[in-house]
Amino acid sequence: MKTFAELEAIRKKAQKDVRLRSGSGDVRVVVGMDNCGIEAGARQITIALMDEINKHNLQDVTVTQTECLGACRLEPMLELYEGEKKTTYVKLTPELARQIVTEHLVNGKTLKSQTIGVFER
Amino acid sequence: MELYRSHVLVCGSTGCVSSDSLKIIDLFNKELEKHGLEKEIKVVQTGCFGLCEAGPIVIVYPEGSFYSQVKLDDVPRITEEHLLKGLIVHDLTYKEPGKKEASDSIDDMGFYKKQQRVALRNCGVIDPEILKEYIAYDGYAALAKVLTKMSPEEVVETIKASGLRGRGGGGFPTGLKWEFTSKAEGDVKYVACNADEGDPGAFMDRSVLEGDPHTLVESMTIAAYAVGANYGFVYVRAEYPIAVKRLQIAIDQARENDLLGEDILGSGFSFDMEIREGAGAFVCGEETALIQSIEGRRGMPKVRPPFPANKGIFDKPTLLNNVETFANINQIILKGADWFAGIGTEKSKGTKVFALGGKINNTGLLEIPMGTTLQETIFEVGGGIPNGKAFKAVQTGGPSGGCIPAEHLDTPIDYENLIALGSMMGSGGMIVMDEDNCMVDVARFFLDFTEEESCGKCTPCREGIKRMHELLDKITEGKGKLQDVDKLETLAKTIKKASLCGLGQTAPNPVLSTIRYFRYEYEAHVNEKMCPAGVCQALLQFLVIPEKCKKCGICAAKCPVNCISGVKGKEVYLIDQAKCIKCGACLEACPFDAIKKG
Amino acid sequence: MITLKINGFEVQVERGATILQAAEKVGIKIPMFCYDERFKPHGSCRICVVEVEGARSLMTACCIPAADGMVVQTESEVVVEARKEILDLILANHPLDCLTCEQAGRCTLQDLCYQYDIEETSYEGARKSYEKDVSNEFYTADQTKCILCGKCVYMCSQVQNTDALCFVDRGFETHIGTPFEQGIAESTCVSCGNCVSVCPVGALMPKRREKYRYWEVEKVQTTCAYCGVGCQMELLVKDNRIVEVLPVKGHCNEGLLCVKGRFSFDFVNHRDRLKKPLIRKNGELEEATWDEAYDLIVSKINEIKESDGPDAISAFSSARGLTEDNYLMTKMMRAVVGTNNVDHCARL
Amino acid sequence: MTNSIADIQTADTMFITGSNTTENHPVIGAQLKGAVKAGKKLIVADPREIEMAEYADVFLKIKPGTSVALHNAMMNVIIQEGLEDKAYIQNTTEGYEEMKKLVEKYTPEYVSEICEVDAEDIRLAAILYGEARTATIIYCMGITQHVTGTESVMTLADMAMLTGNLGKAGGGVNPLRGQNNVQGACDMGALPNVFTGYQKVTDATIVKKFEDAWGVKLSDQPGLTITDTVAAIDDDRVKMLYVFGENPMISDPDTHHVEKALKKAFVVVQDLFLTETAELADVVLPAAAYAEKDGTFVNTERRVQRVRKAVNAPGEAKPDWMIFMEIMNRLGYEKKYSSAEEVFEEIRQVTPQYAGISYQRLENAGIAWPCPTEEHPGTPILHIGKPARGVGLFKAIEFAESGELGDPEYPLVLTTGRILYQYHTRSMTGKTEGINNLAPESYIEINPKLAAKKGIKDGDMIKVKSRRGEVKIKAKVTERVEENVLFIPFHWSEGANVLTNGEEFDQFSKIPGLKVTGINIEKLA
Repeated sequence: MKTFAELEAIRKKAQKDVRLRSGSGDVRVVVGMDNCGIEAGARQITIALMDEINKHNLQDVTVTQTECLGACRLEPMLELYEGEKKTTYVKLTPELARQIVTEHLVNGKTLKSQTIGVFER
Repeated sequence: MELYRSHVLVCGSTGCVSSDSLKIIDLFNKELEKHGLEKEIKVVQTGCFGLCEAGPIVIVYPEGSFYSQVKLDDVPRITEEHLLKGLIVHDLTYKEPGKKEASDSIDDMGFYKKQQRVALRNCGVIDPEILKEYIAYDGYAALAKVLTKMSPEEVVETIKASGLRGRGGGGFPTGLKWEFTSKAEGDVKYVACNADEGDPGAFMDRSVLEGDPHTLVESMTIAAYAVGANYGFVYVRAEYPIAVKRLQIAIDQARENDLLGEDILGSGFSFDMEIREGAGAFVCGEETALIQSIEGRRGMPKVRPPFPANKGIFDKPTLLNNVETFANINQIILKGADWFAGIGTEKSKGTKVFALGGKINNTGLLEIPMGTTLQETIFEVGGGIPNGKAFKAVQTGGPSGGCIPAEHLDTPIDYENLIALGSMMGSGGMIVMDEDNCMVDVARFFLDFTEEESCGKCTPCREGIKRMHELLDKITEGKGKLQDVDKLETLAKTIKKASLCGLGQTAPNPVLSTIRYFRYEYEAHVNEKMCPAGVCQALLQFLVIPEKCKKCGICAAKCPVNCISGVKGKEVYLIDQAKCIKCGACLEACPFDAIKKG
Repeated sequence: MITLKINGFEVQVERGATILQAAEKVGIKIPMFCYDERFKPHGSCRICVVEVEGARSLMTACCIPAADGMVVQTESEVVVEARKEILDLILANHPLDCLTCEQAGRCTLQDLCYQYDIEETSYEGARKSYEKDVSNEFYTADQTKCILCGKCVYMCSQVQNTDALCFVDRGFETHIGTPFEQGIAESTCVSCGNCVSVCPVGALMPKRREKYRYWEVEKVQTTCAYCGVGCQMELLVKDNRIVEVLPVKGHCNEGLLCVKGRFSFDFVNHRDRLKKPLIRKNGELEEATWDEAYDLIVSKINEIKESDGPDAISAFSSARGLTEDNYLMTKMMRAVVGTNNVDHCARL
Repeated sequence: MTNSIADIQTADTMFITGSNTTENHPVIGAQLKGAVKAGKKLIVADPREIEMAEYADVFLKIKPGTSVALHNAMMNVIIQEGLEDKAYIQNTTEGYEEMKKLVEKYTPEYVSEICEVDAEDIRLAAILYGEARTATIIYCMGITQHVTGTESVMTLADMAMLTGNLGKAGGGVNPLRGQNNVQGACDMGALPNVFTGYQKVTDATIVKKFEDAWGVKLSDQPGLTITDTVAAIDDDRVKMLYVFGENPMISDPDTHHVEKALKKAFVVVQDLFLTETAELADVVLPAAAYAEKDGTFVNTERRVQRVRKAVNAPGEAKPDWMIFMEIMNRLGYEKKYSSAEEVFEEIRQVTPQYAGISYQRLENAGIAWPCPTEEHPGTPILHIGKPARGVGLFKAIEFAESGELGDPEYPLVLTTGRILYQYHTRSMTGKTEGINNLAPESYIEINPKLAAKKGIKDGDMIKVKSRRGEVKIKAKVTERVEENVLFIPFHWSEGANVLTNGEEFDQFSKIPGLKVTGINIEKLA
């Protein structure tokens, strides 16, 4: 470190790494991860999500898991919270999970085909 | 740097380390690997979370789940359930006393709700051995601000305006100390940190050193800039190996990164520091004794004036503050004097860390705004008295603080209020006593400590504490007279008035305050030869309650000295007090509760 | 200059002067055990506490600087009470063996207990007990009598600069010892006895050659007869014998002596001293009268002057004699014998 | 001393050379250690690692007898570094250029070979001395007891003048006097060439003055020194010797030679004890000790101080002055003195430096001479303003090695001195049991390397030989001395002076070169 500017740059970067400890951010991706979810491949979904989020360096996104979301037949599934707004994606594959990241989280477009509403219909 | 979806914070402070927290970290890492989670979840070794009673503690973020008394066996479960599946393991999270259910998150816990963590802000939040984590939480931003935007005078003015007072004992205004040192004449000046935490049970300084050592490095650098010093000493007791190690790591990291040493971050200002380890004499917490010890002499207090601000280490002007005081500096610089002055009471600003112990549910370290009442501290943050016992007194300020009784529980905590009650802030020890504590015995207990730790230099302290102790022995042994209580009081007052340093001037506080608030207990000891709390062995009596005695003779059979007589089935049993050794075997043996202690 | 009031008297002193110095200026005596103007003030014994108006606790007169407008009471009730308590505490841990204690008559503790009417201690309880260190050739150290004023330690470390003595242990167990407690004989001690001179009680005492009480002795100030420093000292005399030597404060030695000046005075009283003139008869030195000795010397001088001239007589004068002795020696040789053959051992 | 004891402690830099201060002047030693603790700088030059060396910023463990070279080298550096006091040299001295020219060749590198010390240390010492605001020189017999002793003192004076350290507080050239009244004896003219107050016996007006004062005719021929006297007895020029309070059998060099002389002449000894010398006398007179008489001693800082009678003298012993008076009276000189004070009053009359001093003035504290009038406060610091002789004279002095050395049969260097516990020939200290327990016997200090070479262990008895004689003595193996240097204290009869040379003197002061003797040693079977 040689300058104050450098110190500030390091701080900006470091803050991302510890963001989790102030609790969840505004954007949360919650993966259903009970036995049913895991059997349906929820782990792979999580890994894909994490990988893609890392690629895009999305710092405000928290990935967590939860228990069975109540619709085991639609697993693997996730709920995406943006403040008050909730979108539920179902019947996911790792590729779809990556698309959710690139489309929904990066570009802000809902991946309609996999939302629970559209899917159930 | 990878992004993780979850952080597992494991306390790596002295308390938790001694109950295997380091092994817990290892096991977590192994378990994560087993489940292929090592790239998603990070295990972080942090400083102290404060609630040491519940250690070892593990907190999982982002949920903030607070796992207490974690055993190695618990680690696979937490990994599998919580980290893998996202299911909080409720039977392992902390259940606060008096609450039906465990809290899901640290934010819901009563222990933390009333707290406001300024000095301890990073303890239990960051990995103290990683500089970047400190930087992430605004580390060295205050130093940057000071070196780029403020003159030394402005720094001193800011600290003065904040109203910060020394957290080590006397509560001297920190800003004034800085001003005196900055104005003292001398080509060489020093900044020194008193980390010689000698009060038994107090560990706020250790917690900061173990949990957030960079805050000290940064604050001392700021102080050095303000007073015109270029070298600093941290006086730490050698009994704090983890603290010493982490502080040394922090110093080395700061040096490697140009945050310490020549020409700090190109500012032109230079400052470096070293650790001096003390041999753990209580009196070395006294500033003049500490200075002597740093100079390599026997730690004995010296007369002031001259004050360290004018003639300190090697007779050079020296700014000496303790760890907790320094730990407030960065925040004051960053958030402003007004912010700090907005916390607390009129004369006592900011927050204060207390080490809560004794008969209390939440034993541990807590930081509360000045002005919080004793009641709130003990019953809300501290979770009250265990086992439904009644509160009797709280002793604040370490071994030479006074005991404050229940009628003063509504007192807002600040420097002046505690002194008015015959106690003091000290470094922030807070020991709670319940109905089972004998106050005479309590006073004697504290004198055990101060008698041993008196440096032996001045007559009243060296000889007087010994005599107070002997008088208390006499009283607790039932050999005291009423004059002895008066004598004790006069002697205590003389020691207070005539001793050389803070140790002697405060050591009589436990005696004086207990006489002041619990005189009846002393009088019971000398007049009635009884200890109302049933603590003083020599005054204990085991008595058979005739109405309850079923004449079974079990007590007589259990008595190891055969001092219980009676005729089985015919006669109520009787204990011969002259022969009784007060072992209590009869009390335990009696199936009918017919034996009482009194 | 600073103006303050002590016991109602107005005093003016230089800035930096202590309350004690101010009090001395108006002739007010303040008791003390541990004070010595040659040390850095250390305020250990606390017997010099005085009341300063507005101060939280009592102040030690020996080390607190006088301040402008200060109002001081040196014998107020609270001060006297504190002093009595301190004396009581000291006495509780000090043997009451004044009847046989050799320091009696020179003991500050004795004097102050008399002044403040402390007949005995009001405390019972533990007393210290240490084995007396008699390893030094000239003095003994009895820690049982020590009141821990620290003067010996500071004398040794700050004035004599030998660093043989130090404080050992803490609290009630504190006592004076040598580094690593090896005893005085094994320490760096140079037996100067300057610690002994400042001990206010009987803890450090010279090993006496004979019995004497301090009130029995006559004190005569003189100049040391050893090296050229010219230390000022007091000879303590009883029954025409020197029994002890004490340093005198002020002067070039600042109250210090060395082992020779302080302890090596036996030669004066020594049985081998010459008491009568001796004259060699038949190869042996035999006692003679002054007249016989003078006659022999005078006749020899006259005889040699006659035969070989005055320059055949030579004299060695003495660097250990008085100035007056030397003067008359040189006058005798020059004016009466008639030669400049007089020299002394300045060069040796 | 040019300056007072109190004053030398105020110097920024102290240069102690040839003085084992803590042992020989223990009280001054203690005070100087205190000054170092208080931050004063200290340079020590000595052949032995004495206690003061532990306190020194620079310690120069020089070969015995090489001080002149060291001082020249220090001056060389001071001039090289431009640290000389040009104004002082210009205004108050003469002979500077000559001295400057001479010291040019005494570079630290050159002198490091002579003194056997590091050149950098010499340079550092010179700078410490030269740069100091005030610097004082403190020396003792380690400087003077050499054949070049006077010259060595002159080079010290040169150094003080060179840096303007003369005639000011904290400066000066300060010899420490070894005995209680060397100063007084010198002041009283107990020297063959001067009357009291250093008034020359060769000066006709002075002689006239004393003839008037004393009412007799006086010789204007300088007399014999102690060492001259021993030789003069040898060749029959001196027939009678009056020894007052001296013990030349122990204190003087070449004991065998002294003994021969004492046996030959008619000897009167006046002393407290039957000393080794008194045993050889024809008449022995019992004298009173210092505690048995009134009078004065003059200390090393020229301070005249009172001696007071505390006890009566034993038997028929008398104060020395009274004995001299009675002999004078019997020789026909009628002057009578009823007290020492009366003698002092006469001293005042004939001694300008003492004119203002009286017993009454001495009652409370001593007075340092010169004190010309009753109103004069005394003179703790000499040469203030300008040197006493008007201008200070630089002396350019070449280094010359002692003639004692270089004999292959006696390749080792013996040096001598005093120790803390004993005094002079032990006639006083030797009477105290505790002293004898602490310092019971004579010994020789020998370096471990030399000891190993010769197969000598600590405590072994060894034989030490010089051209004058030999002694058997106990070895004390210590790093204090260098490999080729040995040390024997001179207090004991089995001591140094059996070996020392009584015939090689300093040409000016007639001091023998006691500090350098060529010796050889061997282990006794």
